[in-house]
Amino acid sequence: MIEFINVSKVYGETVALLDVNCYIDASELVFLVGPSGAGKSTFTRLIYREEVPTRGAVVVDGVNVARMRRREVPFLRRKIGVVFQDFKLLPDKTVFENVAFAMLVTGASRREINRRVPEVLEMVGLADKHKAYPHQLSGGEQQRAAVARAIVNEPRILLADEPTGNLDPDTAWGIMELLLEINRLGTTMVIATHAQQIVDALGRRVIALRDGQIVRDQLQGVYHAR
Amino acid sequence: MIEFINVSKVYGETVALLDVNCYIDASELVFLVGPSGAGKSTFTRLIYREEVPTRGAVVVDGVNVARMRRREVPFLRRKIGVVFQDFKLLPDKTVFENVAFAMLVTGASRREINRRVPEVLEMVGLADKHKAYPHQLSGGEQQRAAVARAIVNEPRILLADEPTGNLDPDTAWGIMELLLEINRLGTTMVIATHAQQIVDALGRRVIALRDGQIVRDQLQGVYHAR
Amino acid sequence: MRANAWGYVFGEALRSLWRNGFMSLASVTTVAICLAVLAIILLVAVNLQYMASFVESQVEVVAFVDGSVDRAATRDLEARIEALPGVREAVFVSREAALERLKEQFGEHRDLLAGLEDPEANPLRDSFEVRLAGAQYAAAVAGELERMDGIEEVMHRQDVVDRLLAITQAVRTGGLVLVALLAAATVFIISNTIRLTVYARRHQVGIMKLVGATDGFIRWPFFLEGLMLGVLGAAVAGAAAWMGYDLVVETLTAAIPFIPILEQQPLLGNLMQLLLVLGAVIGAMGSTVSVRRFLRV
Amino acid sequence: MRANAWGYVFGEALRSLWRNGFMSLASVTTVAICLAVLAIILLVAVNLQYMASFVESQVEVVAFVDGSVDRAATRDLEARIEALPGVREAVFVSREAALERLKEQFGEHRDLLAGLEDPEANPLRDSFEVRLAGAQYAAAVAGELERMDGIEEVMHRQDVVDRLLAITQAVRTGGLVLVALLAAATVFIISNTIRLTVYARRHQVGIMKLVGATDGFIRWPFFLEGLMLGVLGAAVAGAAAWMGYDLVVETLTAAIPFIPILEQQPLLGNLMQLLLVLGAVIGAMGSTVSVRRFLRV
Ligand SMILES: Nc1ncnc2c1ncn2[C@@H]1O[C@H](COP(=O)(O)OP(=O)(O)OP(=O)(O)O)[C@@H](O)[C@H]1O
Ligand SMILES: Nc1ncnc2c1ncn2[C@@H]1O[C@H](COP(=O)(O)OP(=O)(O)OP(=O)(O)O)[C@@H](O)[C@H]1O
Ligand SMILES: [Mg+2]
Ligand SMILES: [Mg+2]
Repeated sequence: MIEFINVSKVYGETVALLDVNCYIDASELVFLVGPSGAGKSTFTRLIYREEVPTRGAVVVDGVNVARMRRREVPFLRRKIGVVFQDFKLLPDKTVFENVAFAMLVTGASRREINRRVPEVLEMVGLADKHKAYPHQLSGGEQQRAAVARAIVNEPRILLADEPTGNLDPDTAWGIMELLLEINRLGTTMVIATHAQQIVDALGRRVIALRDGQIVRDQLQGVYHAR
Repeated sequence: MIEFINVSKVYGETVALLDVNCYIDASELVFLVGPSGAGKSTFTRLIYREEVPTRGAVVVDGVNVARMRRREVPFLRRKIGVVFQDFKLLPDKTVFENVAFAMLVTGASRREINRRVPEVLEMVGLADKHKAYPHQLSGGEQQRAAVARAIVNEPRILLADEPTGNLDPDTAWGIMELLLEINRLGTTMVIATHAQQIVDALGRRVIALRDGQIVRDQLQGVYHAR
Repeated sequence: MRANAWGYVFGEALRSLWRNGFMSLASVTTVAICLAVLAIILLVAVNLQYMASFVESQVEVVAFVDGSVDRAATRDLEARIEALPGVREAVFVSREAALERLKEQFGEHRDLLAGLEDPEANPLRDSFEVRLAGAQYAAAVAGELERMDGIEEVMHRQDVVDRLLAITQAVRTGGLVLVALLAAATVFIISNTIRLTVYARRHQVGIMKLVGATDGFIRWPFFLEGLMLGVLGAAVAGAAAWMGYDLVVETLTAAIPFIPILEQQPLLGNLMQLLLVLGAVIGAMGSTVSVRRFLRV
Repeated sequence: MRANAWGYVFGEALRSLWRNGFMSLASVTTVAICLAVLAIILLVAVNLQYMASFVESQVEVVAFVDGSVDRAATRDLEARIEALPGVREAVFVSREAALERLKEQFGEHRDLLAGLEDPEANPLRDSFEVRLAGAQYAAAVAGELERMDGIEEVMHRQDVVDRLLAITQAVRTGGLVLVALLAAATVFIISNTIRLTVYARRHQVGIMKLVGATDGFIRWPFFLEGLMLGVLGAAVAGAAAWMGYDLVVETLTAAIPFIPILEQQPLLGNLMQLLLVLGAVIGAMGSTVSVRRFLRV
């Protein structure tokens, strides 16, 4: 489903990723761990093509996204739900509109939107905040709105960059269980996270980055190498 | 040092804080915990007067900040270092300039700034990123820049809103130890956090909020009530 | 696009106008002011052209008729003169009428001319006052007249005509240059302002792209928003210019009854159309072009 | 403020101009264009006033001298006329000179006037052509002249003067109104644009306040930035207007040598000063006032 082939990404003088190779199968769930600045966000950004690799190929669903034509990028992105580390909510749209927007771009009808959006907001526990604007939300509420937007289209791939960083442990587990449920239904998932407890408790595949290189790729992994 | 007297804060229909009373002594360190949307950020915002309470008094250093005149607010804020939950770095200033700005407003000299800022960036592990703009930093790096700005003036009070949410456990502990060190030197500290492991390991005072009310105030507290 | 998409485009444009109230207001007022200034200068320029033409139309060439031509033949002469290209009309002034005029000019010294009443004694000649379609024809018409049988002499001061033409030409050109400059300034300022309002939302455009919006999906609401801003501003400017012109025409014709000034209609109707088209085009183009810069995400 | 603070203010303003390159460019060009248009209209208006005055200065009143006044006494009369308020000069035209002029007017019919050379036969009178300080004095001067001893008759067509005055007055007022409108538009558009650039940075202003900056600390760099934007734009506009005026004056005086047009200096020097002051004031005020809205954090 997702393959990195000799991928390097250099920003000016900073080497964010260095010669990364890995393959993530359809329906897999991968935790991406590593210290601050290791290159986790860069890894996800290459998949939905916010960035293009300096060298190498990123193949998503059989296509090298680095070589993709500009016009095709939106269609790639519609297959991928993304929870951005900094949320990236649209500031002058309400929570409902933010989530609905991800459906609108796919050409969904009003009726579908009005059915699906409240459902998803209910799942992340934001049903009563649908009319609020992002600046009227707490940090954790914004994060959950970002999660809702990422899952609303039932994407084939879900990239979550630190999706529980602003959540208390109980809420974090709630969101995690939601994501696990979606993964069970077949969505490929890459979750960059620092939530040691969650990673350790679930024992799923873990890819550990350090200074832009993969230092560990374990099938039933934990947060810290033993 | 900080006293909340019958404080309520209402946003439209949302009651963010309800009749909160508490006293935090000089040099104390308090963890503010509670689920997403409990009112932790609102609690801190009232102290540095980003918001004024709907009812009640917030007394900081002997002054009711709710009644403070507009001209005096900057001087209150210079006594208080704040790590904002969303960082609030200035987008068109470099890391160095962002940290330096907090010193500039106090009227510090160029020489003091050039001595102190690299020192603080070193403490948070950002020495090599001082020329980077915020959008060129990883999430954790932005968070550490925010911490650096909050501590650069050696403030009498430090409010940290989720200061380790975007940090891996090791880096998070590094930052936490830095804050503990600063607290040992006499700075009063309020840390809103979801880092259960840190709160549990340190056994310091914990104030737990839920739906805007204090549900627990424990001197040697842990994250979850037992 | 399907019906739903059009609904989205309209809804989105309107919501954006409303939620970015400050910026919308700033751009509408800028559009309105720019177009109003353009409209005023345009009205002034158009009227200057009109006045120039009016003044030029006052130029005439006087042709003295040969003494041998009898009165009956002058009818024929008149027809031939009026057939010349550039001639609007030819007015016959008999030698008797000419004498009357001279007397009037002499005023109380008219007794000097006593005794000339006798047709035989009248030393003046029949003449035609030839009115032109435009002052630029003066030289050509004068030449033609001189070659004409039955015309003895042509009175025509090319230096005076040239002077006049130089002035009216300067007025025409000046007006045109001014309007052109102002039109360019208007286009520039309006699109500059709209560019600033789009620039303020560049991050939002980036986010939209990141969640899978196509360029078109983002661009259409901006297009429509720019169009609405432009049309709104143009309507305000047009209304202001309309009322202003009414007022000025009233005041001016009261103060200077003889002033050649263009009627309100169809001038103002055309102006209104022009402004609306201009506002719509600059607004829509401005915002669409500006947003393109931020679509490369 | 201390030295360090001034250093900060300057550094900050310059950095901000540079780092917000797009917005700085947009506002400088807007300022430049607005002020250039204002400058052009101002130059046109000033020249129209000048032309109006020139035309008005051509109005004269003719006073015929009583036949009983001898030539020696006319000197005294001339002095008395020139002492009248509103009179610029009085030019004596003897009856002989008047006859010469009449003959010239008659052209080839001058033989009609033969025999009038004899001083006794000359029916014309000595006269003064009285030039005025302004056309508005015509009626008053004519009245004074009529009451004057030694003046037999005054020739003065108040209707013509009134017509002329109505036109020149309209030109003056029109120019003034246009300049006033344009000045208002300029102020509005420039401050609107600057407001937009400040608006785009409102969150940054909020952050600055949250880390303890006083209003003044934030406002001064904005003040200076606005000032620099305004002055830069004004300099560009001034230079453009300067070169444009040179060109126009050259072209016009070549095409219409007799045209009354103002010399480049001191006009352009004054204009440049005016533009710089305007740009500085609007720029500095605009950004300072705009930023105030976002300081309430
Ligand atoms: N646009 C950019 N320009 C320059 N350097 C960048 C840019 N984006 C990221 N970097 C650098 O690349 C490195 C990797 O960044 P990345 O965001 O991938 O880290 P991360 O693993 O997500 O860290 P965190 O856990 O702190 O979010 C960091 O050192 C960062 O400073
Ligand atoms: N400006 C605002 N307008 C309206 N409601 C607001 C505003 N700010 C906060 N709220 C609401 O007030 C409540 C408390 O918010 P607060 O940010 O204090 O929560 P928190 O405890 O910091 O949560 P988190 O852990 O998610 O950051 C939330 O329900 C939030 O939606
Ligand atoms: Mg990251
Ligand atoms: Mg919070």
